[in-house]
Amino acid sequence: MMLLLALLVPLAGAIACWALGPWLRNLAGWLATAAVGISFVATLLLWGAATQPGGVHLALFSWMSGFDFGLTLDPLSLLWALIITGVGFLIHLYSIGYMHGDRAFARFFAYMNFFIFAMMLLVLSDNWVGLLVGWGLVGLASYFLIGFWFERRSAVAAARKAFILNVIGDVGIMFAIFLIVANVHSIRFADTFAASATFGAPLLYAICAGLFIGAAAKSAQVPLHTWLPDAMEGPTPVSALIHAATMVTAGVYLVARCAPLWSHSPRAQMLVGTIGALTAIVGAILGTAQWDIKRILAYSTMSQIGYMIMGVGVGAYAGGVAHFFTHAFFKAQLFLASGLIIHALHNEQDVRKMGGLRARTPLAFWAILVGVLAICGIPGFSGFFSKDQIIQGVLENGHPWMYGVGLLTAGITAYYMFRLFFITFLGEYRGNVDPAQLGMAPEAVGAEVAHEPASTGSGEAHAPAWVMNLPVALLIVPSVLAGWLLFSTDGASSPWSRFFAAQFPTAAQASAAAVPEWATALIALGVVLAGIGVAVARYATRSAQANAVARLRDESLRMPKLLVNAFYVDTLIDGVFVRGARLLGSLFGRILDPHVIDGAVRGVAASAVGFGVLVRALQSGLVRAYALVIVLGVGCFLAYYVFGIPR
Amino acid sequence: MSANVTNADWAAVLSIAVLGATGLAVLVADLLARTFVRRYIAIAIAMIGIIAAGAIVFAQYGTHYSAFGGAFVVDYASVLFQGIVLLGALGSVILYGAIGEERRIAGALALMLWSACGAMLMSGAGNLMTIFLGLELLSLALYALCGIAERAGAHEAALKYLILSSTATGFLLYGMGLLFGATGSVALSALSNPALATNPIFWTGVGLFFVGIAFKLSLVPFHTWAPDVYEGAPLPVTAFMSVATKAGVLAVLVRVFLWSLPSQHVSDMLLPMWIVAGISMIVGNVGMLAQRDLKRMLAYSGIAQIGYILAALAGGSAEGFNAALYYFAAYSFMNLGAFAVAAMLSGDREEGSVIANYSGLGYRRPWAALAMTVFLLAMAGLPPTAGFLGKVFILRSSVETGYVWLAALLIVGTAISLYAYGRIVRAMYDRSTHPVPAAKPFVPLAALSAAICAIAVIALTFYPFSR
Amino acid sequence: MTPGLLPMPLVDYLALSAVMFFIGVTGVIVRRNPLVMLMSIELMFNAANLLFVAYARAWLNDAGHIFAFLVITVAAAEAAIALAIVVIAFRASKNVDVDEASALRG
Amino acid sequence: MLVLVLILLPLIAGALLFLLPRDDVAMSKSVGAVAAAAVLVLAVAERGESWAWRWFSHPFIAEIHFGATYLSHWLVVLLALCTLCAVLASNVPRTRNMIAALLLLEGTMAGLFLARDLLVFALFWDAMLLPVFFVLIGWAEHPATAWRYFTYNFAGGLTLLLAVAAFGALYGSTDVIGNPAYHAIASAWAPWMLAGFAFAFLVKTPVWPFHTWMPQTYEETPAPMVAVVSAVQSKAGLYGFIAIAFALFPSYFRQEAPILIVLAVISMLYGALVALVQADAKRVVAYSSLSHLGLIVLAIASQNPLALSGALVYIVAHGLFSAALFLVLGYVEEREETRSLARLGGLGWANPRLTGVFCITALAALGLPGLAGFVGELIILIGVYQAGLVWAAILALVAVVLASAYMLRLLQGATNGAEVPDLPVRRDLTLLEGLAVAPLLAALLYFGVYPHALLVLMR
Repeated sequence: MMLLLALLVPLAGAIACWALGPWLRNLAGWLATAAVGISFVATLLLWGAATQPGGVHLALFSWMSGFDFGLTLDPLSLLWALIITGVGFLIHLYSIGYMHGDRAFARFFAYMNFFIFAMMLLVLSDNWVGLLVGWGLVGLASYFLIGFWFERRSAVAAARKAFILNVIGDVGIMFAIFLIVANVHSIRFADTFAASATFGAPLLYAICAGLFIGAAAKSAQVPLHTWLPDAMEGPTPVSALIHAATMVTAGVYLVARCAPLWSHSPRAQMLVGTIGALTAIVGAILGTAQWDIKRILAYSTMSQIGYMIMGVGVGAYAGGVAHFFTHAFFKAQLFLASGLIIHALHNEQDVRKMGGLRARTPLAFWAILVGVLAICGIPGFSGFFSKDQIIQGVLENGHPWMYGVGLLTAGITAYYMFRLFFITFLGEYRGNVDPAQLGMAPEAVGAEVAHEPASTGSGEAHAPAWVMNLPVALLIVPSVLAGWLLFSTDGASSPWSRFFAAQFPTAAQASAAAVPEWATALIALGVVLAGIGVAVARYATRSAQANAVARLRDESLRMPKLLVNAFYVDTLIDGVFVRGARLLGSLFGRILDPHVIDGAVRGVAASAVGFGVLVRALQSGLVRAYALVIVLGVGCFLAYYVFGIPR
Repeated sequence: MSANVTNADWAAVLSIAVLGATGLAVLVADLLARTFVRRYIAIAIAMIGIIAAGAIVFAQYGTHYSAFGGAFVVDYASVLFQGIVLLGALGSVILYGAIGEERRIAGALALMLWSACGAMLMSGAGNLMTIFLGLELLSLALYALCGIAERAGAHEAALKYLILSSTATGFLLYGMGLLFGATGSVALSALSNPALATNPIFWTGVGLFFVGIAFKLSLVPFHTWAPDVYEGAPLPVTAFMSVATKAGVLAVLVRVFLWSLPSQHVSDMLLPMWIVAGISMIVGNVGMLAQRDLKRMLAYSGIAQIGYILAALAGGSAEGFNAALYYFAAYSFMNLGAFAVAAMLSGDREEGSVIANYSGLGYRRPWAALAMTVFLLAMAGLPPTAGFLGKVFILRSSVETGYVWLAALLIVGTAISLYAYGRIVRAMYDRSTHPVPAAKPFVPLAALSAAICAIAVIALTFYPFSR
Repeated sequence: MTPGLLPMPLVDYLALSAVMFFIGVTGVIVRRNPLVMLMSIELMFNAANLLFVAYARAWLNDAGHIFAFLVITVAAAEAAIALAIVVIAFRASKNVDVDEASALRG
Repeated sequence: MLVLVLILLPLIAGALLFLLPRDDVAMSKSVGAVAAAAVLVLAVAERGESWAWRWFSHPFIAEIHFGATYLSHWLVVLLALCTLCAVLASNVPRTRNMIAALLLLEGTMAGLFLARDLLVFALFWDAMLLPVFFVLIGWAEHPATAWRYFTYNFAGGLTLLLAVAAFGALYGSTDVIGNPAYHAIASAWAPWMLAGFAFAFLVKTPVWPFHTWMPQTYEETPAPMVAVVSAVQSKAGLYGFIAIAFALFPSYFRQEAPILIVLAVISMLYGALVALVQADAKRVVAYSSLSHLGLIVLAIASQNPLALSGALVYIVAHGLFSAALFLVLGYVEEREETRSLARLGGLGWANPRLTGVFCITALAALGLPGLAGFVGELIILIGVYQAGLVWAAILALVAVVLASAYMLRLLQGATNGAEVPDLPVRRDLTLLEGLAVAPLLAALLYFGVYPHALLVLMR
């Protein structure tokens, strides 16, 4: 019951906000927030039951034999549910301030609540179809919220892109479901995992591949990542909740959930680990080339999820999940804090036009500082523990090159995060500098103007209300401390690993690594410090700050095209698939249909009439001609009757 | 043949006598009648006579005997064919209520009745002489019917019909001569002598005889007269030709070729007929495609339909004969109905036979259009009309008796014909406003006939042959 | 059959009638004057008559004779109607030519 | 007897409607609605009793025989529901005639679905073309469209008729639809008969390459009528495939199934691709249904029980959402006086309620999880995959992706973007209009969560 409550209350909130929006006005925000809060409490109350072996299970209904639906709550889904509702609660609260005065205030919260419902459905389902439904609905919610300011062309396009790429993911999962149902005749996880031992390697690999297409699309893994940066068209709280903390980590959840499948298929592990590593490094590299504060964070999200995927992919489940856990806090916090800045600067998102904001937005300053330290993995902050666990776990599961990639990425991450930090807060304010001097492309300027959302915050929210500050402040705590859950003097028995002992038995039997954990930590720290050093040298030195404008200008002008265009992945997809499809479509619609198919039909009719005319022509109207025809006919008859007699 | 003639003999031809007498009565009544009612008096008398004859005919249903020493036969076939002849006569006579010049009605009616006598004579003919007599009676009256009409083109039609028909009769007569020579008797019963199966004179005779029959049935290649004559002749006459004539001739065809020939080699002997039938289906239907005159189109349609009927007879099976009879009955109703609708729309210049005048009819005269649609559907062989059922009968019998190629040709022909009939239906339900001459608002008799035919065409599908 | 009853062999009668018949047919095809065409048709009829009569003798069967008389009678009637039609058909056009009568076609 | 009422009631009501005053919209609408509602109640209440009367017994036995099978029961319910909604939503010039035509269509199609005799089936097959035809004559921009619609479908009707005739002549009776006593006909002609039936069904459904009549027809038919046509009339072909082609010629159907599968897959992709580039909103939906129906044909051709039960779900789902979609497009067209995606836009702010409805409908059409369309797709494709048609299943998934592309293009094109200044902003969805689509959307949601009732085939 509690479980249903946790699931359905947000849905009820969503429906209420959607239907009664015009009457609720600002109450909608509080209503929605309360709904999420209730859901959070309900989940929390289930903690005890969920951590029992077997967890909580609730059978709902059945379509037909093999299609039984139910909900389940075990440590894994419990963790996700708590993050979704908990962080979701804070972000709802924040949004009340951020979206204050928006023309579609109620609709926004309807969507947000709907998202919470969908995400809960995703993580609570005990079967593939339920998961897929949740999978699709979160995609829908993200579509709505990315395209929330739908009078903006760019937002509409971004929303569509996100949705379609996610549908590709859904389709991948559908394919996996075909395989599973065909072989297991049941859609429940339990039955599938029970039967998975009997699967042949190819089947298992195919299933994992299908599932991973879904995971990759949802979690913005290369090459399906292009929607995530564009998704920043949505309001900042959306980016924080959906595109940083929760939805995009659904892929991680899926892989972790399917640990029994992956751990039996080394090829699948290889695939996922590789993609994850690739995403991590690519995201990090692209992160160095961005100017829009939200896009920087977006790419960092992408790269961090790459870490997680890599971890869970190769079998370091505890580590990957842990990184999701910590990342949810500090990334949400980073987004919310940047939201404070954007808000304070009237929706200015380009870091080149910021600078010296420490005094103007102290809370944002501290929040972002903590977040940056956390994401870089400075010892003591949460990121440090989780990231180390992944890197170490990758090595323990025997993938040294991923280990290297992980370390490298850590360094780059450190560089661009501190770049963000320095450019934003050091030096003096550049908001009133001519964009051209900062090397901003004119159309970019145009974009900024068009960027003015419908009427967000309606100007007056310079000093954010407590509803906006409180969540940011609250989030600082876990982003510092969350990591300590993973800390333990002796490897296995950290509270974290005890929490997941039942979930991931495989995590225990990891081979002894070539490099001891403390060494890994030291190496990582070294790399990170190097990255920070570069950042300091480029942006934080006296001279750098002195002529920041010039520096930024030639940096942005000298930015490699390859990076600016994000390795041309978008261009490729657009050129090949989108244009190709439209070309085929117009070929069929404009030529094949009207001219070939209908042409044939018309031809038949015309020929019929032609014969008719021919017969008319033969009917000359001359008696003697007729007589002649008759006589000829008689001739033929006689020929037959006279010569055709049987003898 | 025995010379002494009994009452039974007279009873056999009583219906014909009644019909002939009615013809005279019409003429006499016409002399006495007042001007403005003479048309209706004449029609009334004619119809009464026809109905009386019909009653007499159907009183003979089920009886089977031959009169005048085999010159005339009364049996199942003769009764049914005579019935159809009378039906045709009735359906054509009634059309004079709408068409034709007052003062010529009586003469025309008398001629038509006598022509019908000829057809009835043929239906029961038991020897070559009776056949010839009936055929000539039928034809001469028809020449005159075409000739006396004042309609433009009627005279040309009369002339063409006269010359070509007489030529064909010449062939037929010569064929009769050869048959007589081969058998030494004019009786049809004599034809079945097995010794004749390989007799060249006999074979030639059969061939020439069939030429005459094929001409009257307007089968390709002896069809050339039909379109012109149908177009030229007055509407009622065309209707009569398309039903009554064919009924009589068909009766002869059945008697001579299916029931009298020696069983040996008979399929070889009849093969040309079936080939001709197959060609007629195609040519007739193709010929319809580009026509502008309804009667002309119906002429081609008739060519094809007779082809269908022969296809049914091809097997020579009893079921095939039933199929042919059923389809022919249906055919009579749909043709008479179509001509009736044409009469409904016709003024003095027979506007009803110009296809262009049918465009938009569905919105001007919905009922007439509906009736016409039913008849066209029936001709095209679509349900729920008897045309469909008849075609199914034919298909079945010809497939069962192994004439699959005829069935195939029938289907192809039907497919072609759909286009032609569809054209008229389409025209009737097109919204294009076409300049239409002021047709008579209401022609009670023609409308009545059309309604009856429409109902009959559908009613015929219920419980056919459920005996 | 008993040829003795015929002054000359049956085949000759057949040949003669065949010739007459084909002359008639040719006449119908080649001549354009309706009257001549009708005469040709009469020729065809009479060819048939000859056939009937000859065979009647050959078979000693009177039916042939009767048939011949019947044909003659009918032919007479036909000729009457035919002439009437030819007259009305060409009352309009002075020259008498069937090829003129081709308004109905197609 | 009840089945007879199901057929006659709408026919009579439709005929009587012509007696009402020509321009009393409210009256004709309420009368029509009452009649349609009554039919709906009867259709739901109907419990598979049948009614038969001997038509003729030579050359074969034909019974005028009506009765609902499991499939036809659902189709009639769908038909009644869609007709009711269409009647409520119809807001066109000469409303009375439109409603009459709708009722006549309902009657003829009820007859089609309830017919147990092939000949009766064939008759209703042609009869159901007439109301649509006359509506096209009366309302379409070009009368040619009417003839195009009629000619193409009637051609199918003719081959159907020929096949029926042949069947009757060879089997001896046409009273065979859903007849347990039927023993599979074995004859050299059977493949030809099957071809005759199949051609008719392929044209009506339609399936590539017999679809060219459809886009124009759907584009020019007024919203209420096209809603019923696309929702239910297109199912006549599918019903035929299941109840006739598959049921009467099992072995030959199995032989020819591969052809059908190929055509179905082509239709799915072809329709989706063409829908991607259409400029006219209604044409987008038209081509989309070519794609969706292809999926159902694929399911039928795969002959997998799971796929077949999924097909039933999807038949109902497609009926619901295509009807809703066309009704909504009708509303949009009324307000904006255009259908071109180039000119439409900005409804989101102008008519929020309408936008919401439009949104749900479009999402149902693109197979959003949680709505009926998704259930159908999923079960069908699982079945298709189980039947061993892996490649077909994968191509179908491509079509699913394309579906989301063109549906979003349609939805966003109409609703998103800034309010178009030169389009008149009209009142939002009225209560009646809302009521007209609400049942459809509710059903979509219900069956999307709990399609239990439709999946009985499997149990």
